[in-house]
Amino acid sequence: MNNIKAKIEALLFVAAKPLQLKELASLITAKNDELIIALQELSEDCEREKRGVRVVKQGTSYQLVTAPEQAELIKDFIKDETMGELSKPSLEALTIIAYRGPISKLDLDRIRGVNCALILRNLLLHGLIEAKFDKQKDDTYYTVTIDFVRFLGINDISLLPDFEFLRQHDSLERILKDAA
Amino acid sequence: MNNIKAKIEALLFVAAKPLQLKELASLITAKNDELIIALQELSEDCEREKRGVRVVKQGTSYQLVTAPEQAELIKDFIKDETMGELSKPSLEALTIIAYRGPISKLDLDRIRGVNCALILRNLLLHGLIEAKFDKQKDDTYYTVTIDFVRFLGINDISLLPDFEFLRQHDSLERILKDAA
Amino acid sequence: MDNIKIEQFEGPLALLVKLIDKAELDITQVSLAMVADQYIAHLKRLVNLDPEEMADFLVIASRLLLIKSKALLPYLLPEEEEAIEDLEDQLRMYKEFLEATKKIEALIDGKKFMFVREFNRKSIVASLHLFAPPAHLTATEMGVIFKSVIENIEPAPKPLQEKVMETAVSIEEKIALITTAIRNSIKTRFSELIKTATNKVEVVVSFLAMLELMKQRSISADQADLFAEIEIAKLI
Repeated sequence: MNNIKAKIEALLFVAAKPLQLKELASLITAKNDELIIALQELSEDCEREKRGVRVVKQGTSYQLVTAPEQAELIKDFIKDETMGELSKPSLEALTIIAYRGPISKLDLDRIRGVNCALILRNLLLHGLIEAKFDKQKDDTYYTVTIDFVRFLGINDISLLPDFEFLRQHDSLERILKDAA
Repeated sequence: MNNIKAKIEALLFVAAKPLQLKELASLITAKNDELIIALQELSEDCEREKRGVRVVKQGTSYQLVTAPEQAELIKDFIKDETMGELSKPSLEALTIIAYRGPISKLDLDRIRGVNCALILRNLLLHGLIEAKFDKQKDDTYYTVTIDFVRFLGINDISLLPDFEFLRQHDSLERILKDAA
Repeated sequence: MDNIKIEQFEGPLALLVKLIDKAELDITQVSLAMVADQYIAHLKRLVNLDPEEMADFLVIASRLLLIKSKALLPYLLPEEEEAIEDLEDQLRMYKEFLEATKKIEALIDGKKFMFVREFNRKSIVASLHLFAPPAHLTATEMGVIFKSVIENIEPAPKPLQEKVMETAVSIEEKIALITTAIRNSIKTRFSELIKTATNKVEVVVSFLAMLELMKQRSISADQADLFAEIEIAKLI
């Protein structure tokens, strides 16, 4: 394992929480693109060698987690807050945020054709989405959290089925534009 | 990595504390000597590949720790994590725990309207709060530490301004009741 | 058609997709026109919805009615083509997200959760006694912070359908109103019917009621020009 990869592994291990790319960069004193390559390699090493741990990525944050194939084993051992039951509309909103995030409440409402205030509140409380205020656009944008990604057992939301297609959907662009 | 090694790695990773050989054996359902060989191999893999983590053995218990050559890096990380001012959300959470403690994570989440997992972790790391598992209620409860009470220059947490009044405030009771 | 249940908070598009799926149709103008009546029939049973949520359903209802009238009288509304295509597109896309939701649900049900490391302070700081209080925090300031936390607590938005709104209006009520109005005077005007309306929803519901009575052939309605007064007369 090269030096940067070992450093990343040590930091992600000890942090026990998601770390931002920029935190890693300042601690390791490496360039962002070097780090991104090393993170990608570390992630691929874990997959290829079928290790007990994996690297999950969401946006620019990274976390070390247990491998999805060990879910049964770990569940027996740990008392982790698992996902809990979500209503169908909540899952629907969560799906749209996963594929289209960062997305504003207004756009989410437009896609679902209904006001989603209560659902957003609930998803925030469960830690499945997070809100960020965009000063330039003067609006709050929602994305799914790394917690949501690790509940799916995938490394990155871009691995979701039809990710590119649903993300770039033409008619969506038009509907959101028309409505604006 | 063979299956037993991956299982050991996953368990040692999540545990964040030493695990006894017999605990591992009962979770993985493998024989002791199989396990000992796999643990030995895992340990050698980490050394040989110069990974960021190592397996430490102490008697019959095993723990995953960061590699000794990363000690400086880890120290920098902890310094980064604990230096500088607490964020506003962290201060709010700390205050809520001071007034309402012992309080569960769920109630704290409800009062703040967002998931507070990372904030709790941060406050724990700073030595400002501590967690106790309540067996009867089957949940973890948080209180501020004695160190923190002393730091405030008061003898007891109940000497915070308007403690009794604010602690039982109607809108707190209401939001906790509504959410339940 | 009565066995399609509207789940809590499920929106108008979900209802529309269900109606079209149930009829085993594709999403087209023709199928939208076909299910328009069923959609409106469902609306009537949503009388205790919050006006705001009702409005979400009515927006779609008005677009369906547009499609239906266009299907019946194509030469009347040549310029509305785009609005109609929009609903088709929106619904198709919504359906794609519904499909994606099923896949995500399957991933979650697969329970391949990836677990995080338990936070153990000792595993990080080992034996060193780390206490890092916020530099300038005082007991007084904590009082101020806690008060602001209490003030900032937002009451949870009530689940919408639990509210019983005084102003909630049903199509049935409006139909009764129109029937009474024309029984008394044989003729009336749409502007008369909405004179006492307190919000937009009530106007839209009145309009839907009028359309319903036209469909039942209880009344006729005439409008000389676009946006002109609508004259309503009793049919015998």
